[in-house]
Amino acid sequence: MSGGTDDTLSFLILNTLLVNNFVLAQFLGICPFIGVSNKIETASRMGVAVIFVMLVSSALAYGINIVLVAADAEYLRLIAYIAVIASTVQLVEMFIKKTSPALFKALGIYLPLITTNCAVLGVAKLQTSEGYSFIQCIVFALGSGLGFTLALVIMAGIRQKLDLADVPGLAKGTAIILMIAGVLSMAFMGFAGLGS
Amino acid sequence: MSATAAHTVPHAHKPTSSLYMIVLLGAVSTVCGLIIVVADMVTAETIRNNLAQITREAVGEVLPGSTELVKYVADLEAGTITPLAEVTGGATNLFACFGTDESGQRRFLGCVSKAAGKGYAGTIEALYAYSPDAQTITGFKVLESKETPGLGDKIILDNDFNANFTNLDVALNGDMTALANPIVTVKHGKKTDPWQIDAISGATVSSKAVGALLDASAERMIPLIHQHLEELRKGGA
Amino acid sequence: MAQNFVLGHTFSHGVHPPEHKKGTRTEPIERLGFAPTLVVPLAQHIGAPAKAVVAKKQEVARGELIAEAGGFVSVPMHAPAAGTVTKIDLALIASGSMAPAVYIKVDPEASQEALEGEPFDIEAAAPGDLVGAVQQAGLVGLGGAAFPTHVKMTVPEGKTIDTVLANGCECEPYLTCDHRLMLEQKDELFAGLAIALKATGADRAIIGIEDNKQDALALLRDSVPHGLPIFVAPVKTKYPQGAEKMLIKALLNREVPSGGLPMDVNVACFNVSTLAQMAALLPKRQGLIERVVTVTGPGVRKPGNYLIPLGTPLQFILDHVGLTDDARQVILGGPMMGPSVSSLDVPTTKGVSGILALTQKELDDRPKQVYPCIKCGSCVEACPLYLNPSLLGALARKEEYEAMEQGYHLNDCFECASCTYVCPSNIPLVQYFRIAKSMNRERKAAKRK
Amino acid sequence: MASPSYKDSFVNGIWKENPVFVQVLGMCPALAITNSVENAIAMSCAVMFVLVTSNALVSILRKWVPKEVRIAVFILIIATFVTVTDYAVKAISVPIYKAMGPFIALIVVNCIILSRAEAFSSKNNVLKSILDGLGMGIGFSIALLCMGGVREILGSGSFLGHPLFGANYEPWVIFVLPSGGFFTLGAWLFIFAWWRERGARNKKPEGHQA
Amino acid sequence: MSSEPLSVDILTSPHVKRPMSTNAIMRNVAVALAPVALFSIFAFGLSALLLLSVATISCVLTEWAVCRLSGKPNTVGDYSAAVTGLLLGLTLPPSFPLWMVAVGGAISIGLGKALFGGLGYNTFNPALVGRAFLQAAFPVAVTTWTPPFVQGRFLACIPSTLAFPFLKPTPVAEYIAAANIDAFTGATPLNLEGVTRLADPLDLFMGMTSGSTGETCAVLILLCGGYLLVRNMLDWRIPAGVLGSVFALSGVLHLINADTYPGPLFMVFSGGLMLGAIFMATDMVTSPTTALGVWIFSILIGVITVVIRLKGSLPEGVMYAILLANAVTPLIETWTQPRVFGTTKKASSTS
Repeated sequence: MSGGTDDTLSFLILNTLLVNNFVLAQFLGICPFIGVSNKIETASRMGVAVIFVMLVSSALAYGINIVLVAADAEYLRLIAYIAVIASTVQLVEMFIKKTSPALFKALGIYLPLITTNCAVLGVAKLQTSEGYSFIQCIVFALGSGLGFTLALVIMAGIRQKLDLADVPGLAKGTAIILMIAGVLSMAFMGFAGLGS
Repeated sequence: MSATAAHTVPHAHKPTSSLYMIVLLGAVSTVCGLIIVVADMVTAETIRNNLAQITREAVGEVLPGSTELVKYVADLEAGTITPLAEVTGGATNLFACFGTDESGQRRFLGCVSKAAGKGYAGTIEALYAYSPDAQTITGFKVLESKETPGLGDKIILDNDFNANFTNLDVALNGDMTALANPIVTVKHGKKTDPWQIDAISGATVSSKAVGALLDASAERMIPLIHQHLEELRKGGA
Repeated sequence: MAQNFVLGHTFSHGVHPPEHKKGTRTEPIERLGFAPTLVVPLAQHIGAPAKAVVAKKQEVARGELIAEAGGFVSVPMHAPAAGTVTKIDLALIASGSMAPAVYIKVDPEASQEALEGEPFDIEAAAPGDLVGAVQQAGLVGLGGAAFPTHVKMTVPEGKTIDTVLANGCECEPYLTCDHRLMLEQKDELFAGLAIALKATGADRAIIGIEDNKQDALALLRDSVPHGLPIFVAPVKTKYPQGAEKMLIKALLNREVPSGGLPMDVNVACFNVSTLAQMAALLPKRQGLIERVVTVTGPGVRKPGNYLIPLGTPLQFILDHVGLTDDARQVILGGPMMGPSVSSLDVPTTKGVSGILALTQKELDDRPKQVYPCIKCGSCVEACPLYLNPSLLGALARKEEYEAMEQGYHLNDCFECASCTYVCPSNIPLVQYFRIAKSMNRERKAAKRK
Repeated sequence: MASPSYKDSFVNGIWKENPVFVQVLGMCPALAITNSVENAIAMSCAVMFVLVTSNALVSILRKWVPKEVRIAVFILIIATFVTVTDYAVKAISVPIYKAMGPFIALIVVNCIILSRAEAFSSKNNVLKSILDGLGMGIGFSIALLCMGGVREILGSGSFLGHPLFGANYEPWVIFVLPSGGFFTLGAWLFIFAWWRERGARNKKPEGHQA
Repeated sequence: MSSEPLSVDILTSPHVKRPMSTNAIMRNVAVALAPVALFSIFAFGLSALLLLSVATISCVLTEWAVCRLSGKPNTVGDYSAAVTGLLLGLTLPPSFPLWMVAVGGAISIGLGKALFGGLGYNTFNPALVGRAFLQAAFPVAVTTWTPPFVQGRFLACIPSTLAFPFLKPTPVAEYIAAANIDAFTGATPLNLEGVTRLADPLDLFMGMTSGSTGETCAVLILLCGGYLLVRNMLDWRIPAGVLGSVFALSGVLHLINADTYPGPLFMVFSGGLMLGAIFMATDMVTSPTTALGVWIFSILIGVITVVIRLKGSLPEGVMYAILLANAVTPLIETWTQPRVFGTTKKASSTS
C-alpha cells in the first residue's frame, strides 16, 4: 500500500519536475542525459520527444495494467510494458514521419534512443506501484517528462558554455557532466517539501 | 551499435520468411513465458510469507509480546472495521494483537494501526500501537520514508524521539468521538504535556510530519477502536 | 521634412574615453613645409589601387595627376609637390606591410603653387558630372576610413537619398582636426554640402557635431547660408559617435541593415573635411594633395593641427613638432582605432587624421596582465552594434572563427575597440576579431581555389 | 572480427572494458543503488544473473534468430530474466527489494546487457558468452562496490552496516544523497582518466600504444 | 630633435584603456566585504574570526594547490579565491566547526571553480557550491545557530568551533543556555514560528539577531553594496531585481493572507537575502551578460527564494535560488542575446 493514490495533481507535477526530478534525484534517464545534452537545440528536441512518448506509453501502460490485473497475469507486466514502449516509439516515429516530415527530421535520430531510456519505463513502473488513477498517470508522465527535459536543457546550456572554457583535460567528458549534475542535484534539493 | 551489428549477424545474407519469424518469436515467447510462470510459482509462496513475516516483526516491535495478529480493514470514512478475510479490496491497517500471560492464557494486548502522511520528502508510512486500557500510544515505528538521511531519518533511528511514543497521551473526549487533546509536535526541549511530541533538534519538519500523521490517524482510528473494542478483544473469534 | 530628426540624440551603448583634446583644439591650422622626399602610396583608399601614370625621372608639377583610378571603387592620385619621380617602388605603409608607392624628390626651387584645371561650373553640372569630378579630385573619406567619396555619392537605380549627413563628430580622443576645420573653413563646408545635396538629390543636410564642440556648433548654426536646407545638430559626446552607422542612428533613428550601406536607409554620410575639400577642389578641377592632421600626444612638444602634404614621412613631421625624450610609440589616427607604426618612414596618407606620439608613461599605464573573462558584460554594454564581444572572444580563443561569422555577426564588427577599451580583464578582443576576420578571409580564399 | 579467446572473454569486462568506468554504460543503477555496499552487492548480483543467463540464451539461439527480429528477441529474453530476478529478490529479502525500487525492473533497459547480447553473445559460443557475462558482471560489480564503498564509508561511516569510526564520527550525509552519487561517480571517472593517462605516459617510451 | 630612429613599440589599438581591472574589482569586493566581516567578528567574537580566516585560507590554499597540480600560472594573486573564501565564511553559522569550514573551502574552489577551468568559467558561484555541499553533507551543524553579542565572545570560542576533524561537533545547547539573552531560542528569525510577530524588521536591519556569520546586519551589507555601486563595480540591477521581486511577491502574498505569510519587510531583511542579493547574485561570472538576461536572472532568484521560504520545507532559499539561477544563466543568455544592430525585422526603413 502507498499514500500515492491521494497525491494531488499539483503535487505530482511539482514533485516530478523539481523536488524529485527524474534525472537529478531519481537517477532515471542518465544515459540520454549524458549523451544528448551537448547542444541546447538537440536537448530540447529530445525532451519533446521523450515527453510525447512518456505520455502515450503511460496511458497505454495504464490500460494494459488493468487488463493484466484482471487476467491475473501480473508477472507479464514488465514484458508487456517494454513491448508497449518499443511499439509506442515505433508508432510515434511512423506517425511523425507521415504528419510532419520536418519534425521527423528534427527528432528522427533521437526517437529510437527513447526505447532504452529507463525514464520511460520508470514512469510506467512507478505509476503502477504507486497505484495512480488515469489522470494522475497522465500528469505524472507529463511532470516526469518535463522534469527530464528541464534537467537535459539546463545541462545542455551549461555544456554549451563549457565548450568555451578551459576544463582540465582529465575531467573532460563524462566526469565533468556528472560533477555538474551533482551540483544541479544539490541545487534542486532546495525545492524539498514543495507542493506538500 | 545496431548499425554495426547488422553486418555481422550470421543470417544477414538471405532474407528470412515472415512465417519463420513468427514461429521463432512464438517459440521464444513460449519459452520465456514458461520461465516466468515457473519463477512466479516457485517464489509466490516465499514472497507471501516474507511479507507476512515483515508485518509480524514490525507489529511485534511496536507492541512487544504480541504473538497472534488478527487483521482488520478499518474504513475511517464509513466508521467500520472488517476482518481481512471478509473483504476483497483495501489493505490491512488495523491489527488486534494478542499475547499470552504467565499462565499461558491468550490475552488482548492492544491494537496496532497503520498511518501515512507527507514528510519532508515523500510519504512516511508508520505503525503505532494503542493501548485501549491506558488510552495511550505505546509504540511507534516508521515503515517507509524518504526523509533525508542523517537528518530527517532520525525519526526512525533517534532513541530520544522514539521515547515520545512509549506513553503518548491520546485520551478521548467525553463523548468518545475525538481526542481530548490533539497530538502536536513541539520544538525540541519544549515538551510540557503528555500529548506532545518533543521534536528532534534540526529535523523539525520530519518530526512535525510524524506528529501530523499520528494525529490525523488517531483522531479517527481511536474512537473507531473504542466503538468496536469488544469485537477486537475477542479477536474475530 | 525633418520627420524623425531628433536633436541631441545619440546611439545606444558606446564608451566615454577621456578626450585629451585640450592641447590642440585651440591651435589654428598651420601649414607644414615639404619634406625632401614624399612617398605617395598608390593605395591610400579602400578599393582597387590607383595605377601610376608617371615614369621614373619624370618631372611633375604640384597637383599633377600621377596615378589614375584603378576602377570604379578607386581614385586617382596627384603629386603633393613639384619635383622629380625618383622611383616607383614598394614602401612601408601604416599597416606594417609593403605597398607600391611613387617617390617624389621635392624640388625646393620649383613653384609650389598647385596646378589648376579648367574651371568647373558646379551650378550647371548634372549630378553625374559632379560625381565624376569628385572621383577625379581623388577624394576619399578623410575621417579615417578612406572610402572613395564618389562611390557614396552615386545613387544606384531604384535607390534614393533623402538626407546628407556631415560628420563633424570626431569622437576619437586627441583628434581636433575636424573641429578646427569647422571653425576655420565653414564656408567650404557649406559649399561642399551644397554639392553633395545636388549630387545625391537629397532634400536636406544635417551637420552632426558632438556637444563637446559648442563653439563649432554655435558658429555653424549661426552661419548656415540662406536657402540651403542645412541643419546643425548636436549629438552626445560618446565614442564611436563618429561611426557612420552610429551617427545615422543618432540623428535619424535609422539602422543601417547588417551588411548594408547608409544608402540602404536613404542616407549619404560624409566627413566634414571631405566636404570642405570637395568645395575647395572642384571649382578648379584640382586633386587632393594635402590634408589637415592633428599631431599631438604627450610625446609631442608642439602639438597642433597641421596642413600636411600627402606622402610626408612621419619622421619629417615629428622632427618639425619635436618629440619628447620619453616618446615611445607613434599611432596613426586616434588612439581607439589607429594602428601603431613600426617605422617613422611611413608616409601620411589621405586617411590619416592624426599622428599621436605616446610616451613611456602611457605604455606603463597599459595593463599588461590578461585575466580570464569574468563575464562582467561591460563589452556587451559597450558594443554599439549590440554584438556579444565576450562570447565572440571566447569563441576566438577556441579558434571557432567560422561560428563567429555565421552565428554571431563577426563581420558586422567595425573594430571600434569599445569592447577592448572597457574590458577589465584586458583581453585584446578587437585584435582577436581582426585575426578571426582575416582567418575567415583566408579560408574563403582557399576554398575558392 | 576474430573471436576472442576464452580468457579474454572473461577478463576484458573486468578491467579493460569495464562497463561503468570505461564504457560508461549502466549509469542509472551505478548511481541510484550504491548508497550502501549492501545495495550495491544486491544490484551487482541481479545484473550479473541477468547478464549471464541472457547471454547464454542469446548465444544458444544465435543461429536461429534472423536480424530482423534480433532486438525484439533479445529484449524478450532479457525481460524474462529480469522478471525472474525481480521475483527472486523479493523472495530473498523484501527490504532489499524495497531499497532497489524500480531499478530491478529497469535492468531491462540497462545498456550493458543489451549491448553484450548484441555485440558479443550473438556472435560467440555459449561458453564464451557465459564467461563474457561473468566478466562484465564482475566489472560492473567492481564499479558498484567502488561506488557503494565510498558512499557508505563517507556517508554513513560504516561498511556493510558495521560502524567503522565509532559513534562520534560525523557522517558526510551528502554521499548517500543523489548529488553525492553524481560526485562519487564523477570522481571515480576522473581518477580512472588520470590512471589511464599515467599508464599511457609510462608506456610511451617503449613504443606507440593506442 | 635628432632624426635618429625612435624606438617604436608596436601595440595594437586601442591605445587607451578604461582604468578598471579584474584585479581591482576583486580587490574592491574584498574591501567591501571587510566591514561585514568585521561586524560579524564583533557580533560573534573569536569563533567568527577563526571561521572567516579558515574559510579564506582554505580557499586560497586550494587555489594554489590546483594551480600547482595543473601546471597553470598561480592565480591566487587575483583575489578571487580570497573573495570566495570570505563569502563562504560569511554564509556559515558562527558555531560551524572549523574542519568543516576547511572542507567547504576546498570544495568551493575545487568543485565550484577549478573543475570548470578556473576564474571566469565557473557556472556556479563557487562560494555557494561550497555552502550547498556543506548544507547537504552536515545538515545539523549548518543549521545550528548561536546568539550574537554573547559576553566573553572575544576570549572563548563557541564550543563546536574547535570540533576535532571528522568527528561530531560539540553540542552548543549549554552555550546557548548560558548566553540566554532575552530568552533567546537559538533559532534564526526565519526558523522561528509566527515570524511576523517575533522578529522586528528593525532588529534585522541593524543585525541584532542570530544567523549566519555575515548575514545578520542588513544595513551594513547595503552600505557596502553602495560602496561597490559608487565604484561602478556592482550591477545595481541584480540587487534591485532580487530585492524588488521578493518585496513585491511577498507583499502580495502578505496582503492576501497576513497570517500565513510574513510581511515583505521581514522577507527582505531576514536571512541571507541581503548578502546573497548584493554579494553573490552579482558575481559577474555566473550572471548573464545581457541586459534583459540580468533582469530575468534576478527576478528568478527573488521568486525562487520566496517560493522556497514560504512553500518549501527549508527555512532559507537564497542560496538555492542563486545556484538554480546560475544553472539557467547559460540558457537565459542564449535566449536573450541582443538583437544585432541593423538586423531588426521591423522596418529599419525610411521615415
